[in-house]
Amino acid sequence: CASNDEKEDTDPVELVEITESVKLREVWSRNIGDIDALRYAMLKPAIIDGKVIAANSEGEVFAFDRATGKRLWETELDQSISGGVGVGNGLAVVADYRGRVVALNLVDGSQRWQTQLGGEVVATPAVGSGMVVIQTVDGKLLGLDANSGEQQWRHKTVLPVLTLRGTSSPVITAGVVYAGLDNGKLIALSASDGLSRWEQRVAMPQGSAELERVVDIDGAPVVRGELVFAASYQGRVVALSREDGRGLWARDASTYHNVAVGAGAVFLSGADGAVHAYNVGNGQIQWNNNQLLRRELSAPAYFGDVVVVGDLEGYLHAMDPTTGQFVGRTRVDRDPIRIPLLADGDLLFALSDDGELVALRLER
Amino acid sequence: QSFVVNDIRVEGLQRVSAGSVFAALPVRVGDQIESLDIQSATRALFRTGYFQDIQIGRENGVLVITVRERPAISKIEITGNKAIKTEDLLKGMNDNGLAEGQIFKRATLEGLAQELQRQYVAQGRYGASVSTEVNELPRNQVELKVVVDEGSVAAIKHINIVGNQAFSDEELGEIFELQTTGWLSWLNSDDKYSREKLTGDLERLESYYLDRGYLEFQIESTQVSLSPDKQSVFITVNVSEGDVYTVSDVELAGDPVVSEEEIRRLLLVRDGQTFSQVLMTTTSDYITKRLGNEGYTFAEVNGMPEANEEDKTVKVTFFIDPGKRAYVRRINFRGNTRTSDDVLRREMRQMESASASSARIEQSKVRLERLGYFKEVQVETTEVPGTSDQIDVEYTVEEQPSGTIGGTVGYAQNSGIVLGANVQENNWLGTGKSVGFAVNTSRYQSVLNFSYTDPYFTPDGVSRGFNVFYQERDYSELGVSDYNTTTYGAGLSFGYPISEISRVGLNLGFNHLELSTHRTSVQEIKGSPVPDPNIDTFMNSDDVAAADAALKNTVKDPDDPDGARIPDPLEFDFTQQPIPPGLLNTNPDGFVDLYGDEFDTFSVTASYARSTLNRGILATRGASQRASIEVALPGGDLEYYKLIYTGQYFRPLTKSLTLRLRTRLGYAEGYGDLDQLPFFENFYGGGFGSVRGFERNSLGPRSTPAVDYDVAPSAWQDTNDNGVVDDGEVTASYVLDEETGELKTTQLTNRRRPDPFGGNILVEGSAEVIFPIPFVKDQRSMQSAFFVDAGNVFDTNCGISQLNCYDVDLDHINVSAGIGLTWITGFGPLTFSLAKALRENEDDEIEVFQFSLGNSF
Amino acid sequence: CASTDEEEEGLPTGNRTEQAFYEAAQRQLRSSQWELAIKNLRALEDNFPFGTYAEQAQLELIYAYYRDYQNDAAISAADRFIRLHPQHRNVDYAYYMKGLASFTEGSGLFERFLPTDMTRRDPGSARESFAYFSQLMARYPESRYAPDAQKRMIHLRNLLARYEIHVANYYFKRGAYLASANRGRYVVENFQQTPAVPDALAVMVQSYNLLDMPQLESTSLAVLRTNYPHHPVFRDDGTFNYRYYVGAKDRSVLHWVTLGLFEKEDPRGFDSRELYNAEYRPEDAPLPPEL
Amino acid sequence: CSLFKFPGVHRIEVQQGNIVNQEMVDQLKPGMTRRQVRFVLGTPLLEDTFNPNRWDYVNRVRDRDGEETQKRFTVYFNGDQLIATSGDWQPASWPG
Repeated sequence: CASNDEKEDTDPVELVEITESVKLREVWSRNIGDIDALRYAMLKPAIIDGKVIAANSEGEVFAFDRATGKRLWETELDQSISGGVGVGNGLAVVADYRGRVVALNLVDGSQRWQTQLGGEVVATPAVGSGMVVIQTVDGKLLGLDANSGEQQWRHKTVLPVLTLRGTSSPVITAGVVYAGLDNGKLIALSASDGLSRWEQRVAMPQGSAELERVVDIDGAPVVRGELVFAASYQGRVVALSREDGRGLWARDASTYHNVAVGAGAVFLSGADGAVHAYNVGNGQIQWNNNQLLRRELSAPAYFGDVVVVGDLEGYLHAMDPTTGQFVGRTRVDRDPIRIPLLADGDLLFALSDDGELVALRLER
Repeated sequence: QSFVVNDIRVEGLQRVSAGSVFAALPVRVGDQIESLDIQSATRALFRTGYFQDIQIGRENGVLVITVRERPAISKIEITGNKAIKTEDLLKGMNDNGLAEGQIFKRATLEGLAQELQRQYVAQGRYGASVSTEVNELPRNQVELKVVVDEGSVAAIKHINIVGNQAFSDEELGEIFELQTTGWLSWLNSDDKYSREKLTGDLERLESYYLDRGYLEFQIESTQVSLSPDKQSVFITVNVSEGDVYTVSDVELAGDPVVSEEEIRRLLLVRDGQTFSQVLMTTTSDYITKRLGNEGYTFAEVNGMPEANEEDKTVKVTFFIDPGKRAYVRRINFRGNTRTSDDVLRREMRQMESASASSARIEQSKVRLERLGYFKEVQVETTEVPGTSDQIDVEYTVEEQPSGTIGGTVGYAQNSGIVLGANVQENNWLGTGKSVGFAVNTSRYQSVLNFSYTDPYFTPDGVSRGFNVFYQERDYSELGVSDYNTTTYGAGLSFGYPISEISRVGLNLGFNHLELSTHRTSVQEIKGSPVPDPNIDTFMNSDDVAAADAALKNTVKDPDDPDGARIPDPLEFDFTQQPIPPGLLNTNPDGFVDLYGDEFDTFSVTASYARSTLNRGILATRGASQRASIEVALPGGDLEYYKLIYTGQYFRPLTKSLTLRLRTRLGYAEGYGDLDQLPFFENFYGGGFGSVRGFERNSLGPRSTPAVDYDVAPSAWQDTNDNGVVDDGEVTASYVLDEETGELKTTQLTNRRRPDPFGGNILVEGSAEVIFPIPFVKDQRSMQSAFFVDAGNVFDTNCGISQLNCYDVDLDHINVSAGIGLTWITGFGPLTFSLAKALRENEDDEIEVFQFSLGNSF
Repeated sequence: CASTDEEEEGLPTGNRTEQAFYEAAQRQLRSSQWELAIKNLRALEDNFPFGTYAEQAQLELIYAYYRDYQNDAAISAADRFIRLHPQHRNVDYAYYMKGLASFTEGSGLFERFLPTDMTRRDPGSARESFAYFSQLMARYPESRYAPDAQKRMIHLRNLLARYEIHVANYYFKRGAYLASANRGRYVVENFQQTPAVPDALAVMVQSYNLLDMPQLESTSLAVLRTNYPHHPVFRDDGTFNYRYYVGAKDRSVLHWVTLGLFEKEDPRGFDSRELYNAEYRPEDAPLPPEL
Repeated sequence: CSLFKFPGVHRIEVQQGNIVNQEMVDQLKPGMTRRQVRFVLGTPLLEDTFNPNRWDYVNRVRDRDGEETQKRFTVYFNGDQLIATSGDWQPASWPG
């Protein structure tokens, strides 16, 4: 005899009517093949030297001309890919579930080196300062020499019994590696020898049930100037000083994506589907947009002068950075947009879970 | 300021009895009390837990206690729970004092909601949420509402083992109980994550490697992660295999009690062999068992591997600690409320006040199971307090019906009123003796038989039994070859064990049989056609029609004075020729013709039986076989011998499937002056316990129905000229069929198919796969199986006219396949079977569904 | 989700006061409608856990379960009463009923109709019942139920002692004389004043004789002779007949003719119950005491 | 049992009592307490009610063919002290 009125609050909310004041125009799109979304593979494309490098789960890596989408080269590896694409030092680096890492030459996609790590990789490798840094699912950070692929150092952390699927992709800036961990901490290591420079707790596990104590940082940290921003699940979003990790500000938040920084604000797409904006200086809440609840939003991107997020039905929503009001919406594909968006100058790149790689331009 | 209490009044009681307040109050009427006592009284009343607020005041000498009772719970409602049943939840709440009528405490409710949440997470239901609601009701009562949203159980989408080179992911995946969602997951829910299952799987993974020499195998880390929507679970296991170790040498340490050489024979671990943990632990078990047999039931043996990293070898040392020799003080039995104590005790191989032997204790348990009186037997040894070397052994049994009880009162259209009672009880009044008696009468048979066997005529298990029977049976009603028999007789049987698992038997029997045949008895029993003495002429078949017509118009007989009418000689000129010798079947060769119809026989049967079955009824392991030879001794009217062999063999295929092979072979032959097996001793086949899917006893040779010579009227007289033949005056003659040159005959019975007659050779076998019946918890009294039966009845000297009768010939074997079920009920084993005949001979009668009460297949 | 009427059946109509439940239960108890009485008593307890009738209802619930052959339920109801009201005036009734509920002799369907000798069957429930009754005797020696409990305890002790002798007789047949001696000794040491003691002493004498331990045999024989001179094992001249336990001396002719195949020659062992066994007739269970 | 012997009836071996050997017996010293004797010889299976001061270690075996062999060893106590032994074994170092 129980009534089931409270059933609907688990379905994605309906989209509201909006007046479009801006248009996200598709410039080109290519289908690059199967993306293993079921197992949350992280196949984020990368842009370097005018080229867009993208990889699919079957082991194929493509390079397209950034402006026209013309395919420049394609390499087929005899392994799957579950973490990619790290670019830098003339290399494009991918890795798979069994810990095999392959580095290709950016210029023609030929293989530079290959190595075997001891862990599953579902994050994008970081390339910089002559090093390739990869984080495995069980919390190990491995530093490989960019030219040879030999492992130089290893940093281990002990993780809680239960974590969220997905691992934070490390970021290398000025010889320092910043990486979020599944135990809710942000660490900074020196890229060359992996020695720890500082370590800061982003979120504190609370509650007695295992589930309440999950505080993963699954989104990549974002470095802007002297600050580094990170956000955790069921925890907080923080701004820390890049030098010594001292906390500038922190606000309660829950997300398993990276944040975006722009227009004096930090944008965050919450696990529950709400989008928040915090003042970059003091973390004050500037606006919340609750019109996309439970639509499994992707990481936000600050592109042109709008904030864009993707959702589970392949829509891209553009919002005014200062008010959070919708200013534009376009549908890129039938399948979800889970992989983080990529803003690069005048083009915005999105990769759907069905392998549709789309480049868009902003039109007033 | 103290005062004397001359009365106590309690106000505000609604549901608590004044009695329990007074009982808890430390103050009595007439006490001298002051404020200190009042405080202790208040505290005492609070401790009862019934009251929220207590005021104690004084009204000129009267102690006034005003209380406000804590609300009692009037109703508890739990909604939305499926995985954890409401009764369990209510019981959980009841145990912590939250039940209808109890005092409501909010803290316990909160604690309980959290405990429930934890239970759901433990079941892998991460998405579950539990909320509680308390609403006030009049008369200081509250109603509790617990709303549960169980969410669905997180399914495993990805199990990834990293770092394994020696074995492939598929190979390792198979040892895991946890699997990713597959097409059978809805049934066995193997894709539902739970921490215990994962720990079990990791242990299995570790022993898989240790059993194959990877002594240094390590599970470095295990990562369990959950998808944001809490619906999918991802498991990653990082392993480092290390190298394969080989055994360098094997040592024994401690006191081996028996000769070292004998212990060495038990070693499964040998030099040069790849190290294997399972071989090491199994060896330790073997040595422990061996010491147990020597009386050292407290022995402890464990193998210690010492690894040598350089050359990747390992030295295995077995430390043997025999402990003290143990003795059994007393053996007790539990659960035998029907079976008498000595019936169990006589199966014991272990004595009281004797050296304990784990082998004998275990063997005694198996012997109890083989009795077939018990559904389950458990054995437990407990140390006698105050001694370090004495144990008591306790066997707990669960009795089950061990016989068949049946009664039939009814009317069946072809057998008339049927009255009958039969009892076959193998554990008569719990005395272990088997008693059977059957009385039933119907139109076609009346049976009376009594059998009695005492398995322990002597303490060593020499069994002695006897049976008496009287039986009258009319087979024509039964649809088998039209004859009746009256038999009576008696038998005396002995049997004794010649080893732990095999017995020999000897039966002496006397049997008197009287046969009476009918005209319609089949030719094999009573030869036919039988010539009619007063017919001595025959005529050609094509004259018959004309003769019949001619006889119609008659004329007066000129030379008969009173003018009898005779066939008109002009038209009636058929010649009835005399019968040449050899045309008539003068020497019928039916059994009765050759050997008469009354027989007294003395028979001796010797048998050998060997059984290692694990249970008396519905066995699942072991094998059993029985061979017997029955000889009807010379001097009796019948001389024949019968050889019968039955065997069955069980072999477990998987954890739940068992293969059962069964065969029955029979060969019988007459000897001396009997050159064929008496037909009533023939083997029959088909139906339960034989080849299912075919009617009972219908396989093999058919009988030839009785026939009689065709007769046609060849002359007659109608003296009184009324058109009707005078009585007795017809002269008839046989009819000759020109083509065959034989006298024509017609079949007497009109049955479509000739009746089964049996044969002197029986060949039968069946292969079954026994599977557990789904959705049934107590499998101990049920057994179901897919089966393929094959077999047939043959005969070495088939009558020329017998259909379906062949000497042993494999391509005449009948085959059927199907599914069968046996259920042990209070009335005896109830068996069903559904079978499809795959190969049959043209005359066999198919019976797809068969059901029977009394004999298990 | 309305409650069906058959759940209501037997419950008092009109407003459900404590009084109404109790009276309905009393009527049903008197007319031995045990199920309905149980339903009412439990409803009374649930709704008025601390009412005036609560304790009495719990006592009557034990009685109702017992009469309804729900022995385990009766025992657990009694345990609950003892736990809730340890000092209650009538708590001895609860102890007594626990003993009665496990005193299952003659209550099972099988034993009632078919002649079964309980002394040869599973002694487990007899031991349990004996333990419960001895708890009652220890705590409340002057309880009104003590006399009947005492009688039942004696009967149980005799039953347990006789069981030991049956086992000893089997071990004679088996030739395990140490086992039979120890079974005899167990009776002498644990079951004094039971009618099985004379047989136990005879068993010990016979066993020691077969083990040819003359000193041990003589001491046991002396005790047997002084206490039980008329035991059937003694011949008229008072000597111990060592063939007594084997049984029938004078074999019938049939026995010789059939070379011993016909008659079963089970040794008779010792069973002098006719001589020493006090006949015992169990009484019906009493109603719980009025408050 | 019956006069007619069935050929080859399988009988079971019936063993009774404690198993004692010379090595155990040699460890006995006069004056030992009951606990010490029990530790050396094991718990006696024959402690007669009416003869508390002696423990009998009987070992009797009737093998499959019915052959009976019996060995006996008795220890005597005065209170808690071992004073004498008798039977099929003699403690080697027993004084006198």
